[in-house]
Amino acid sequence: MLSTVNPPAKPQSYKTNVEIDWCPGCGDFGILNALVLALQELKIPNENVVLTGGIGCSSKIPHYVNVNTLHTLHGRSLAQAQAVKIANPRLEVISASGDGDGLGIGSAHFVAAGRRNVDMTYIVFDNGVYGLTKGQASPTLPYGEMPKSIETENLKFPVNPLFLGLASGFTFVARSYSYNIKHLKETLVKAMKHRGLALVDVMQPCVTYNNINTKEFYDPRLYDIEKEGWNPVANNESEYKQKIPQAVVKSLEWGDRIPMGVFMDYQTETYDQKLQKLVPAYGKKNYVMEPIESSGKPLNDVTELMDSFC
Amino acid sequence: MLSTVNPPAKPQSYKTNVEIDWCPGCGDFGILNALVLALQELKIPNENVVLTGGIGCSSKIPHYVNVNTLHTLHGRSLAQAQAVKIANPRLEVISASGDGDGLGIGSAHFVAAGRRNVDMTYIVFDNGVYGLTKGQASPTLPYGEMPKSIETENLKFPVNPLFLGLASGFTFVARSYSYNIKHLKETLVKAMKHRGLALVDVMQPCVTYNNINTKEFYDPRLYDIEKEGWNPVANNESEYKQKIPQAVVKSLEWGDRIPMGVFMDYQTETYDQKLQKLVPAYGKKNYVMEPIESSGKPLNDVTELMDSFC
Amino acid sequence: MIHDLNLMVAGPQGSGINFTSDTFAKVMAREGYHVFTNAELFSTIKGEHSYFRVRVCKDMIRSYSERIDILIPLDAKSVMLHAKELSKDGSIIFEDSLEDPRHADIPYKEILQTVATKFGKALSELNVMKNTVALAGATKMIGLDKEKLKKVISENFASKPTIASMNNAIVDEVYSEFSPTRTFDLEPTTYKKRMFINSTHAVGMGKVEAGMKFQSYYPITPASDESNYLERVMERYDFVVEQTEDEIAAINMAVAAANTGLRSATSTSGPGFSLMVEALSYAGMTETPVVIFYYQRAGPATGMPTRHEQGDLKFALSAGHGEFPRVIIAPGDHKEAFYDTIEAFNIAEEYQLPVIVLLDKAMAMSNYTVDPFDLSKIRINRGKLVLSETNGYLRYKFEEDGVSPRSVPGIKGGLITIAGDEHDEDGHIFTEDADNRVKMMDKRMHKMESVLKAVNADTKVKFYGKPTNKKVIVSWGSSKGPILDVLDKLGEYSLLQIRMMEPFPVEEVMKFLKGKTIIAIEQNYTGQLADLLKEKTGLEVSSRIVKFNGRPFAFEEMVEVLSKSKLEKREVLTYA
Amino acid sequence: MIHDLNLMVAGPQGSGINFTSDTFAKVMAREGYHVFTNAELFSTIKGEHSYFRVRVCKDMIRSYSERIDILIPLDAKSVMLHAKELSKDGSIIFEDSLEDPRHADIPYKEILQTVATKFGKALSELNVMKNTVALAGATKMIGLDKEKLKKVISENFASKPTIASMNNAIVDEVYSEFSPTRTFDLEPTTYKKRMFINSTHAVGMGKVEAGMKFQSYYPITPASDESNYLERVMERYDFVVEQTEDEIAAINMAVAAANTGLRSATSTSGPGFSLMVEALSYAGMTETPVVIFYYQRAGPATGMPTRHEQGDLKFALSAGHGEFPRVIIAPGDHKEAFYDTIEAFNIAEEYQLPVIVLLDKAMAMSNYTVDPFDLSKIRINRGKLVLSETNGYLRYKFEEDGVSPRSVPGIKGGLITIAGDEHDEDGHIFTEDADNRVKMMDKRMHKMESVLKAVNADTKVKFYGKPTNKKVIVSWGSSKGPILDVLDKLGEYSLLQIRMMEPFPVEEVMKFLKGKTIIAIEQNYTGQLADLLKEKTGLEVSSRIVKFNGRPFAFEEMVEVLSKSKLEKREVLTYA
Ligand SMILES: Cc1ncc(C[n+]2csc(CCOP(=O)(O)OP(=O)(O)O)c2C)c(N)n1
Ligand SMILES: Cc1ncc(C[n+]2csc(CCOP(=O)(O)OP(=O)(O)O)c2C)c(N)n1
Ligand code: SF4
Ligand code: SF4
Ligand SMILES: [Mg+2]
Ligand SMILES: [Mg+2]
Repeated sequence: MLSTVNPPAKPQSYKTNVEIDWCPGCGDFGILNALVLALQELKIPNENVVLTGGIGCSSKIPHYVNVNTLHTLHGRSLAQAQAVKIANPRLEVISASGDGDGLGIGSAHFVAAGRRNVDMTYIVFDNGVYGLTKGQASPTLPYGEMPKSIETENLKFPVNPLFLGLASGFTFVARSYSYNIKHLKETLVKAMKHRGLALVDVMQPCVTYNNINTKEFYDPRLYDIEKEGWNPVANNESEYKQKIPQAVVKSLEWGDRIPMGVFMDYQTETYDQKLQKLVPAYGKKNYVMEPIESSGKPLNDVTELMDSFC
Repeated sequence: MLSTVNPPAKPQSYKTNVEIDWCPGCGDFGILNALVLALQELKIPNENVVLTGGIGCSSKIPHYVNVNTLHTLHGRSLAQAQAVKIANPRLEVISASGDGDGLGIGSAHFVAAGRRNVDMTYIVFDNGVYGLTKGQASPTLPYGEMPKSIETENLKFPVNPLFLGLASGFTFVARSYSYNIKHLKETLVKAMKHRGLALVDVMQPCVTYNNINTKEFYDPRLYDIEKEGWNPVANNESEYKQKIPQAVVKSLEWGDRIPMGVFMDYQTETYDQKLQKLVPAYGKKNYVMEPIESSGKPLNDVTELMDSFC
Repeated sequence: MIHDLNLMVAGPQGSGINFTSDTFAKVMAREGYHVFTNAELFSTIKGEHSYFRVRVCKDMIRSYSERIDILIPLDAKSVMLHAKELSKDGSIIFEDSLEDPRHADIPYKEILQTVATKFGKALSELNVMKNTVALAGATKMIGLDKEKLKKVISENFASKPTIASMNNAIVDEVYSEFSPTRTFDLEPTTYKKRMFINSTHAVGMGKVEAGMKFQSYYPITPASDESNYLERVMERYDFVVEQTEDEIAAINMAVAAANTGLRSATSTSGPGFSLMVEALSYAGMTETPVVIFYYQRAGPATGMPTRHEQGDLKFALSAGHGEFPRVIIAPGDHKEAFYDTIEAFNIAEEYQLPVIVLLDKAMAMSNYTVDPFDLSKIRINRGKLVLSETNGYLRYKFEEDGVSPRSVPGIKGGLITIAGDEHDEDGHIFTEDADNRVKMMDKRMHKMESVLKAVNADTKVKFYGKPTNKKVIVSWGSSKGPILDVLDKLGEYSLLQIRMMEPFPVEEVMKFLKGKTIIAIEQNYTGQLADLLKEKTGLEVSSRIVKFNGRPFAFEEMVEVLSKSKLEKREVLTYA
Repeated sequence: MIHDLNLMVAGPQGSGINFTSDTFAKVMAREGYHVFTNAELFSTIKGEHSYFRVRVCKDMIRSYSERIDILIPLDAKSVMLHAKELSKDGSIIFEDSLEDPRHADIPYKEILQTVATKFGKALSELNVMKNTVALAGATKMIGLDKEKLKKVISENFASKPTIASMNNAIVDEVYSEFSPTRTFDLEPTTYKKRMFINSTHAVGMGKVEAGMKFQSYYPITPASDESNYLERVMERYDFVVEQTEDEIAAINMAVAAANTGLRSATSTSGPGFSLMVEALSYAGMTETPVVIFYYQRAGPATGMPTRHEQGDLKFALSAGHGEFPRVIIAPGDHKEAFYDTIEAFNIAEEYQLPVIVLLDKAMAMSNYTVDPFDLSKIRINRGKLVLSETNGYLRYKFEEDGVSPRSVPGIKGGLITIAGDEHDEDGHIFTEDADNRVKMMDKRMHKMESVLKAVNADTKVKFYGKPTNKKVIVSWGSSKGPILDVLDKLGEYSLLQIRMMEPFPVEEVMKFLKGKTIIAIEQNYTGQLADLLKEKTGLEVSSRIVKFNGRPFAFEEMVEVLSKSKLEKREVLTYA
């Protein structure tokens, strides 16, 4: 999260006036509302927030939030978001993806993101289908299921976003639910406050295509692991290594009881801190505002470099 | 693995006469030798074996093994290998990748492969560097290290291939070592015998660029988990779920002691079995040998389909 | 008596526009009419305003008309947006009363109440059946026997007999309660069996007929309709359709399945094709017979995913790094799409190279009537495929005609080595020898000449209209339909449809275009075919008529522009 | 007295060929000579046969020569392969005795033994220093002051003083023990300070000078040398070089960093560029100023990764689905590569579009001497960048010149909405309105005309030779060097170097080519520039001289072909 906002500015509303074109009742609305509430709570000036999306129903969310937004390509939300944060570590960066966007076509970036630990938040809208292309199976659809939009039963085993997030090195891993706005908002606030790469996997019913993973399915099943005594915080590397398998155990639960909450919260070196090892001025100077020319003349001078080749 | 070879044919040698262009002492030689020994032990006729590679030093191995080979594109070894097996489930399919090839650019296929569980073996040549492009950091290079070929220290946390393999759903997960040909050969034999998707992560010193993860580094550290009592076999789903976190614990070990051996061996439905649910004749007919025409005339007749639109 | 009838169904997406227009179209097709439809929808799932047009005529029609005779708006917004487009003798069918004198006053509520009561349902449960009221109103105005409508409805709801009965009861009620003040007296026709399909069906059937055994795809509009159709029939015809993790996997899997010996394909649209070009180059290098079905849509980037464009011709022509042979065929209608699909697999296997079949959204999402395909003349040619024991085998053996025998895994003595690096005859990559390089480049590139020689003239170009006409239009793909519709009206123009884009049929093209005044008509910004024509033949077009607002050509705008006494160098059409 | 001297070092990869030839080149450059090198290596790490050529002359040279004066083979295989190429007055420096009368008999073993003893080492420890024996042998034959060689050696081993001393002791020994029977009396020159660099250094320095702050890359030959060079200097000049997981991430990151307000770039070669084209289309749609450095190598697919080709021109021209503006600049030498790099960032930011700088392997891996760049005339233009508080901001506002003010995240009142779907002025995507589409397409495409108008003539084309010459060669990229070398010899030809490929400078090209006999010279199979020329201008070349065996043009083959009395329509050059 953004370390300090100085002077604290009063944010404008975090909602745009753009007409929302999700299906009535779609779980995406809950995520939008929770995100807006989370931003309101954190009071980060709108111009310092960047929200990226890939392509999909979910990935349209940037248009509805009154911050800087990048509506990118299918699968590339996370890749672009990390670059935004690297380019300007003063920004609060949030990336949104559908489960197809983030865990299918974008999963190479998912795995690689864990290696960097850029300080940002990644929200996966987990609905089991490819909503925008009319409901094909997404990577999280359980094996053997056949929502009404699909021609044939799903032959693939599902990706478990939490397990994969832990394996990839996300330092904050959580699950929440789009119809539990309070829990979701709180989870998003925690994710944004976390220093490092945070994953929030949100159970998000697609009311149009997925008639299996519905509100009726989730409501009786979801329970809060933190309320049942799980403490996700790892204070150092050895606690982290010790907690990972326990978090994995929890992430594997699925059936009559589905856990939600924060599974892992570990603070270690973030990418901006790491970059300072190579480029000492990184993060101290604001590269975006730093002039590169003066009356059109370059401020850099490569004479030294040229001499090194003579 | 190939269910039955009938009649069992006597294979020709599994080595080609092609001159090998790896650097002298490279760990890749051990993997080549172990693979040839494993094929010899299993006696699968050469023409029924397919070996794919991506791009990299390691990915040149197809040229040295006397079977059908596909030398594909960077990162696509696993994607193509799965298609070969789907197209002809009678073949024994093995895929080779470098750590960059398989866990960097190819990691979206890695994650997706776990969802299918195609019956094949995937060998990752794990040397911590991009050998063929002169030694840049690969996804498995430990954090903070700086092998001699690299300009700056490695700022990324490493991918753990075993942990990621478990999280992605590989049903057989193992680690071996290129200088322990006996263990490696046995591991490859087990992987090929396993029905389902098998991952073999091979510690493979790159003698030219990686002066950290060397033979001297590995020799005193590697120990066999199976010799220390680990039983990787999961006989059913509940055993599998129960063993996964334990396997994760083992996969996290790194330091003075580095575990090798089979971490997980779980048999569940393979992709060919699953495909039969949708296409009953799949796997019963040999699509490759099945004629599609007779004297040039198509054997399929779409009249029924045309009628459905009238 | 009217020659053609145009019906529009408009409303929020997900409100049943599709069902209504399709049912109407199907009923009219069953009558023996030619039916042409056009769908304009938003790239969203529900709620956004969309509209479908259905045009019906006893003669063949290949474009939509701006004229609307019957408008079925499903919400008030649609009344507002489209009533102005309704012809003055037209009729609006809408549930609420309207000031408009063209309003066909059907007693929606009473009809639905009657049926609800009859079936013991609440009125609200019949809300979803309002479209049937409108549908029956329309067929009644046309004077159609109600039983014909009821038959199609019964088929639509074959698995839900009660729903079928309720809808059919509605039809009965409308026919008895509604006496239209306006009627539409369509020129009669005689019955002929025709399919009502779009190109995704035509391609799908072509693939089945061609013996395709493996299709990989990643969902994308409008290409995935084809794969989803194939999924519905794969059980019956024994093949595999694999939904992959992304388009890179899709094409790599298709390539590998092809090299394993199956006829293989993948289908995609612009963004997906962009991700496939590395492997396209690989297919060229490895001489892999793979077929790529490329459904163009409005770009660049995500563009307008559900809108039409022919903007990717040049991209398809040179996609992929390095130089390698490829064949590009662009069918102009559903019928061609079927036959070209089969031809594409034949060419791919005979010459061992990637073939791209270039389609577009207008073809993918425009259903119209097509005569059943003639299956008797179809031939399958698998080229030099080796499926039995062999020896001394070399995958890339130099042969007179540049095409090496092709073995696959599983063939005794026929081990293959496929390599994307430059290789020798055996597929090994360690030569980097300069002479071998030259020979291998020649081997591969030479195939373009062979294809050009072997392919029959009709697959390359088609000429329509009087050969003596001074003015010849050149065009391609789905633009052909609207142009042909206009040619029938304006005799002074001929049309040369270019069907094979690569290798470019210079000879055939010159034959028809030399000495003519050439007009290019395309649905893109720059006039890509005109550029290609100039590059390949030096011929310069006198005018580029282009459209790039995401909508296909309308009949009227085409008439209008071609009736101009002088065409500008660039004419931009903008009907929407 | 000889005009130019050609030295070749040949041997297994990893045996120090690089070190030997580079040291020699550097010493000669320090003398004030022009030095040109060419590296032919295998796509492997160690062991495969490779060779480097060094050509030295008091006049400027831009191509390698087939003639070899001094051959330094590092193994017996190299003797076998290359001795036949050695000129009859040449000299071979080899450790073992040879039958060849041209063998320069240097007492390797004795020299090494003396030095070993002196430093208290085993003889075997000095094995790696055999190359220094050869090197000193060569400089002695040229009559070079040994201190000059020793100085460069000392610099090379600055961090290992003992190694430096041992090598220098070897130099002393060679100079005292070896009395060459053949010597090479090179025309003298006067000292001038010059850099000895390749294009990856030139581009790297250009990026630093241009104020680039973010470069993302994925390793690939030969592009990654540039990124690795930048990694070496990023600490000093404050910017970020990010090695990504693949090329898709590389370009997406560069695009995002550009939209965050930094000058951003990525560098790659064919396979990587293929993976970037979806995001290239996105950059066009979103009006993102991103610069892509595209180092061509021999394709298709993995091709011959360490070999040269100019095979990707057409691909770069139309890569990416849909139509969008892009600028493509192709520098022809290292000097142009430096200035063009800066120009590319300026154009990208002024017009808010992707710019491709098209380079090739010959430029990336051929080191030669270049005058220091003149930094005084360099200008930076960031276009309409908004970095202070604003209001009523619209990212895609329609403006007279088609270029909207560009805000970035962090600017009060300047919130941006970037979208790859078609969008309105505010970047929102829900319009899909037909008129908005037309306006937005016009807005974006119009930039091509603006660029064409604004860019100065020298960036578009350069003309060399007598304007009155009837025969004009058209060429591009690194082919320029060998052609210029020959122009100096054959006065009847001029050269038009085309530098801006897109938008194509029709006017400037016509000015120089109209009415001329045009010969295209390119390093690809089909003659891609010739095609482009025809498409854009209608001009037909009379001959296409092409080479596609992976090796750059040799001076002699260029002289040979251009001296022909009649050129065929297609001439294939094959020197290796
Ligand atoms: C490269 C590419 N391939 C395919 C598509 C088509 N496409 C658009 S959205 C989408 C999937 C969306 O699914 P998901 O990410 O789960 O988001 P949801 O719509 O379910 O929120 C696909 C495949 C595309 N836009 N780009
Ligand atoms: C699309 C693409 N990008 C980059 C490359 C260049 N490249 C060749 S091999 C390689 C990395 C090899 O590393 P790894 O997979 O670890 O194999 P190793 O050489 O270490 O065995 C790269 C990046 C390529 N061939 N294709
Ligand atoms: S299709 Fe599903 S995910 Fe998309 S907007 Fe509708 S309900 Fe939401
Ligand atoms: S560079 Fe490394 S991985 Fe490649 S062949 Fe040499 S030792 Fe092996
Ligand atoms: Mg989804
Ligand atoms: Mg590696």
